[in-house]
Amino acid sequence: MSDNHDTASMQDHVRVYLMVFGALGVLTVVTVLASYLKLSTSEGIFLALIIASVKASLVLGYFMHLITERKMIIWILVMTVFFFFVMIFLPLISNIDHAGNPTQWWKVL
Amino acid sequence: MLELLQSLGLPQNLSIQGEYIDNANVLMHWLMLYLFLGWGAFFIISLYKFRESKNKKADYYGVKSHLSSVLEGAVAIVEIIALFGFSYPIWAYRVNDVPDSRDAVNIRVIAQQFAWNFHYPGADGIFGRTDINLVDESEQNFIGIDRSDAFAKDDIILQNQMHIPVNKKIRVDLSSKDVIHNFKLPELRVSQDAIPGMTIPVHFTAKTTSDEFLESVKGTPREGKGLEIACAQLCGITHYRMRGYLTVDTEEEYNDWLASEAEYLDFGDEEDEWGDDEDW
Amino acid sequence: MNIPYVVEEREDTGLINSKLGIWIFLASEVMLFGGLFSAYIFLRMAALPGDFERWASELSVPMATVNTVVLISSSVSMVMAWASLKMKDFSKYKMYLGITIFCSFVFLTIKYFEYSGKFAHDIYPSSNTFMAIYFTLTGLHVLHIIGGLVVMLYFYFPISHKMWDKQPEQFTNRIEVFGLYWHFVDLVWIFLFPVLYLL
Amino acid sequence: MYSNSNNHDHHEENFIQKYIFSVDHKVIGIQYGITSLLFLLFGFSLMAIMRWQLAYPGTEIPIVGFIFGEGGVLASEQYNSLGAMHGTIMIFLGIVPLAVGAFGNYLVPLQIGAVDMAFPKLNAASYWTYFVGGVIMISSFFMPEGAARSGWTSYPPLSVFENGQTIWLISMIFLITSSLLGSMNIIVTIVQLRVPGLTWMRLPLFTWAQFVTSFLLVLAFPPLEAAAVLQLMDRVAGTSFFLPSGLVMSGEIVDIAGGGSPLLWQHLFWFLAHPEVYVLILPALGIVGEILANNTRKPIWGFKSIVYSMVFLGFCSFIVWAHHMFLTGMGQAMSAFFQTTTMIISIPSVVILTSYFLSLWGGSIRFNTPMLFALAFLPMFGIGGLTGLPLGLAASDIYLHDTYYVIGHFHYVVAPGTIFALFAGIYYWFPKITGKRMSETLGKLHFWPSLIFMNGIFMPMFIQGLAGVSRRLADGGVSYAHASGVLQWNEFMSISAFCLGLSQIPFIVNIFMSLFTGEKSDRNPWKSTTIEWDAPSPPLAHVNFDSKITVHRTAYEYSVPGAKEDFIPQTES
Ligand code: HEA
Ligand code: HEA
Ligand code: CUA
Ligand SMILES: [Cu+2]
Repeated sequence: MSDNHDTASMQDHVRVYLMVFGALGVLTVVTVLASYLKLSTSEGIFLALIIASVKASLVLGYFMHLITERKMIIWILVMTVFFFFVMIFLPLISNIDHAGNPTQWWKVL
Repeated sequence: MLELLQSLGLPQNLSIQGEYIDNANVLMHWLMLYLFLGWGAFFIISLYKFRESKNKKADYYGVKSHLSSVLEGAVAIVEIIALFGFSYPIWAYRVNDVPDSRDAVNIRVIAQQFAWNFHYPGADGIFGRTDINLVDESEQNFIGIDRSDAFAKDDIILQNQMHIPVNKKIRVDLSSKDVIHNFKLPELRVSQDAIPGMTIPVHFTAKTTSDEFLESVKGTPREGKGLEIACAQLCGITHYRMRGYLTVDTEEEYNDWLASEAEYLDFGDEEDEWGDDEDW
Repeated sequence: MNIPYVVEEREDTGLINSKLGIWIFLASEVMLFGGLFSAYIFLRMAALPGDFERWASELSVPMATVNTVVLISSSVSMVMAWASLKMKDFSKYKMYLGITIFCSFVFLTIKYFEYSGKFAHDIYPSSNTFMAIYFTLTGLHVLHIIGGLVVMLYFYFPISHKMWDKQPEQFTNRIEVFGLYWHFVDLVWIFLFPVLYLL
Repeated sequence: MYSNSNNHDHHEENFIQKYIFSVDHKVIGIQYGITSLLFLLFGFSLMAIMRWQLAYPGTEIPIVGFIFGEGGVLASEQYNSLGAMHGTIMIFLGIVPLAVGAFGNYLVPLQIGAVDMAFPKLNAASYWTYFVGGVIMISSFFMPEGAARSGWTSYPPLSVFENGQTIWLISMIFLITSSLLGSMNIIVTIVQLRVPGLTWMRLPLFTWAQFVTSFLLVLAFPPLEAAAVLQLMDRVAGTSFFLPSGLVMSGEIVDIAGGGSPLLWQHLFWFLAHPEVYVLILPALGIVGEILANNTRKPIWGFKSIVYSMVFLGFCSFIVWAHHMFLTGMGQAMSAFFQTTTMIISIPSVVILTSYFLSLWGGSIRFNTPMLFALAFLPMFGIGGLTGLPLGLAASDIYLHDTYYVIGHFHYVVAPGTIFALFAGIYYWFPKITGKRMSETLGKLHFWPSLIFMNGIFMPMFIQGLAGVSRRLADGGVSYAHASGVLQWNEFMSISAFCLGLSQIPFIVNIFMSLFTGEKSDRNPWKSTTIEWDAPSPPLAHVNFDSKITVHRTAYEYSVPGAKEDFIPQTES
């Protein structure tokens, strides 16, 4: 990184890091608490993933400095995330959209 | 084109939907042939015309026309036709129009290393109970049929022998006991993976009997060799000779065959080979 | 030989080599864990309803919660270590790096108890698909922690400090790049925790 | 990771530092090259034994028969081993390391005017990881269980139960890691170390191809690594990721927890393996582009659309994978999706090939050995690519899936396709690498028989495939009635294969002879425009160039109207 970060601006950064730290701690507690709520499975999954994504964005954005990162890196990550979702969802969909039935061979349909 | 493909090795087609599959193949091979010949001619002419000894100085700009985009567009259009006109409908027919087991001759096929097991429901038209715990290879009970089950009494179970009637819808429910196999009837253009943990239906209608087929291959290297069920997925050591025999009968022959198999069953029942092993 | 853009940024891309390198590496890591997550979701959808939940309830949420906090703390101290170097404060750097190392030891210890607790109850990867994916995912994650730990120990002990004396900027860059890796490991855990323990 | 000490290149290096554990991209490139050519030869030998068996099933194998036990006859499990290992070795230990490891390593820094790769030590690590992976893979032949025998695709459940697979998986983990390290390095090098003036659209095609290829490797390989770990767990830890419940093997119920899915492996495997096939072809397309421009003495026609097509090809290659899985019971929507993407992806290939053909028009074509190989690549890849189309259509794939038609399809793209392009590259850059020229006579003696015999092997495969003959049959189809009409081709193909092997002798002789007695070459023997020809031949250790490089123009400025000579190097101001 370049030298234009002088000590003062670094201290600003540090303050942000500590705030993020606090937020992450709180969100962790929220995740655990949420899992005790009587939610249906899909709601539970949805909520947990939302919280996890928020936490992840905090880490990515602040600890990993992604919010001020160069375009090239952002593009690489966008592409990666796209393929990540392709890899997760296409197999799933193709498992649902399937001519066969997932049954054991000795079970007569 | 079909004749060309057949003269190259494509066996004659014996099933009704096989025609559609052949049509798709024919269309694609036309496309390939035109592209290949077109570009091939261009290629050879360019090489000849612009060889160094003839054309000392190259032309910086080269081709100026945009004919090539037209050609690329044409390829795209043929592909779209192939998709919408041929491939989607054929596939939809294949996976969505599976006949109900009452409208078709329903056969369960259970693959195993290295044999095909066929399970016919018998006269009652209902498959008897099978159970993994009853599998006993030494007793020849490969698919664990429970002969004490009322529906199982008349079930016909065979290994590597398959009979089907001509001109009737056949529905095969395909599964596997161990590894992935592929149920392939080359002449009927049928092929489907048999995957453990899954039962997959395949359906087809034969339009020629085995006898007619054998008649037509007289004088070719194929003479005297009937229809076979190949395994088209590597499944282990003797994958290469995992094969079953398929006979396409006329309706009458098929019923006779069913009856004779049923007779054999009665005999088996008296011997009481299966069925009483309730202590499992 | 002098490889350019090791310390100074390239003008048109605005990047140094190692920064770009680590991000590409992390992209590949996303796909690696993505493959495993894909397996998790795929198998979960195929499993009998309730099967995964039942087995997941065998896991210890308190231990994992503590571990989450521990890893997040280590992530903060990592970024603080780098910030200290930026502010040319080497002793603070050592302190923060020390904290990070300590945290990762704590994480591993807790993980050890988690694993051995499972084994004591005769729960192994072979017990069922949930446990299989649990052990594989967390195991791979633990391997990443151990790898990071090795690198951190190297940076903690004096052999690496020569570089700080000679090329402080490059040393700072290394810590930053390593930090990115470490945050990523934390990030993976942020997803592993709810996915395995809570859902 | 950094080599920043300025006095580095002054101190004397000993032999080991210079030639074995070197961090110089040129030495590593050559190491990759030699190793992968040896593996290629090894893969060929495995195939030669298989081809004997296919032509003369059940007869004694000449010369090497004694290895295979009593009678010297190949048992079917040995055939399966050879097949799986041939595929694996050719792809993962032969072509990819040659195309990316050797060519990429050696040429990318030179073509962008860099002193080395961005991370030289990582580069060395990549080679040595590959080397270890390769040794492990070969060692499996000597293990009590023998080599893997479930095909290079390693479909479970078979692969989980068959012998030899564990070593295969471990080796694959090494090879994947190696590729990851190497391709990260190439991306960073291309992005960061381009000399001033070398903008993206001025990059030569070869470098572009390497760039896209590296992204494919970085993003597609890790899922296979994950899958390999899962399969390894299935084998050694008794898990059942890929095993459903209720398996019965040889009459016994298999004692596992069950609940897994064999299709999961196929998805993860093909998620890698389809991009992988473009990894095999893109560098080849790049090499061919360079050589075509040089030997037609004119710019490549439609340079930009080629570049965009390559990028598009790379992108799309991630969303077509399930065209290998049509017959697993895919439903209507998914099969429609995957055949559509497959048809879409064929368009950029057509665009690239078309541009190459049109580039010939108006040229002043020289038929030297590199050019012959490059020219032969075009129709050969054309045949291979075109036969991909009926496979990509789910309807026609019902009949053609897993027949020799598929084998013919992909061998046309990789063998007379990629291998020819790589040969062309070797002939083309040999003077740069060694400072010696290769013999043209021997080169032509290599080219013509190779072309003829390649077609002799692979053309009949389409015939057998149309007849419905399955692949991976240890007896070549003798057991099956439907193969009886086309069996006679087996002998023809095998003899062609043996002759193909013999036709490589001029090549090997050529390499060694030229190395020792070849005519000295100057910097730019082909009068080429790209930057690597500005370096001395061979390029200087560690720094490559002896002058400062700046770039002023696009890559292929041949026969510029009004120019003195028929080429203007990129570096000329
Ligand atoms: C380098 C490797 C490579 C390349 C480039 C390709 C390219 C393509 N492949 Fe291939 N493929 C493989 C390697 C490759 N493949 C391998 C290894 C397998 C088997 C794996 C296994 O099962 O073991 C396979 C299998 C395979 C299948 C699965 C078959 C099956 O198992 O049933 C399919 C199906 O869609 C397919 C399709 C395609 C398509 C549509 C292309 C397209 O990208 C092709 C596009 C190209 C063109 C359309 C050519 C254009 C050219 C012209 C227009 C010019 C013609 C002019 C002259 C000839 C003069 N391939
Ligand atoms: C990149 C991939 C690649 C390459 C290049 C090749 C090259 C060849 N392959 Fe291979 N093959 C596969 C990948 C490849 N193959 C795969 C993936 C399979 C499927 C496996 C499976 O079913 O699982 C397969 C299967 C396969 C089969 C089918 C087996 C079966 O299904 O039962 C056959 C049969 O003929 C075959 C033949 C050949 C031949 C004749 C060549 C020839 O073209 C070989 C040409 C090579 C040479 C001529 C050697 C050149 C070497 C040198 C010149 C060295 C010089 C050395 C020095 C200077 C040191 N291959
Ligand atoms: Cu069963 Cu091959
Ligand atoms: Cu593919």
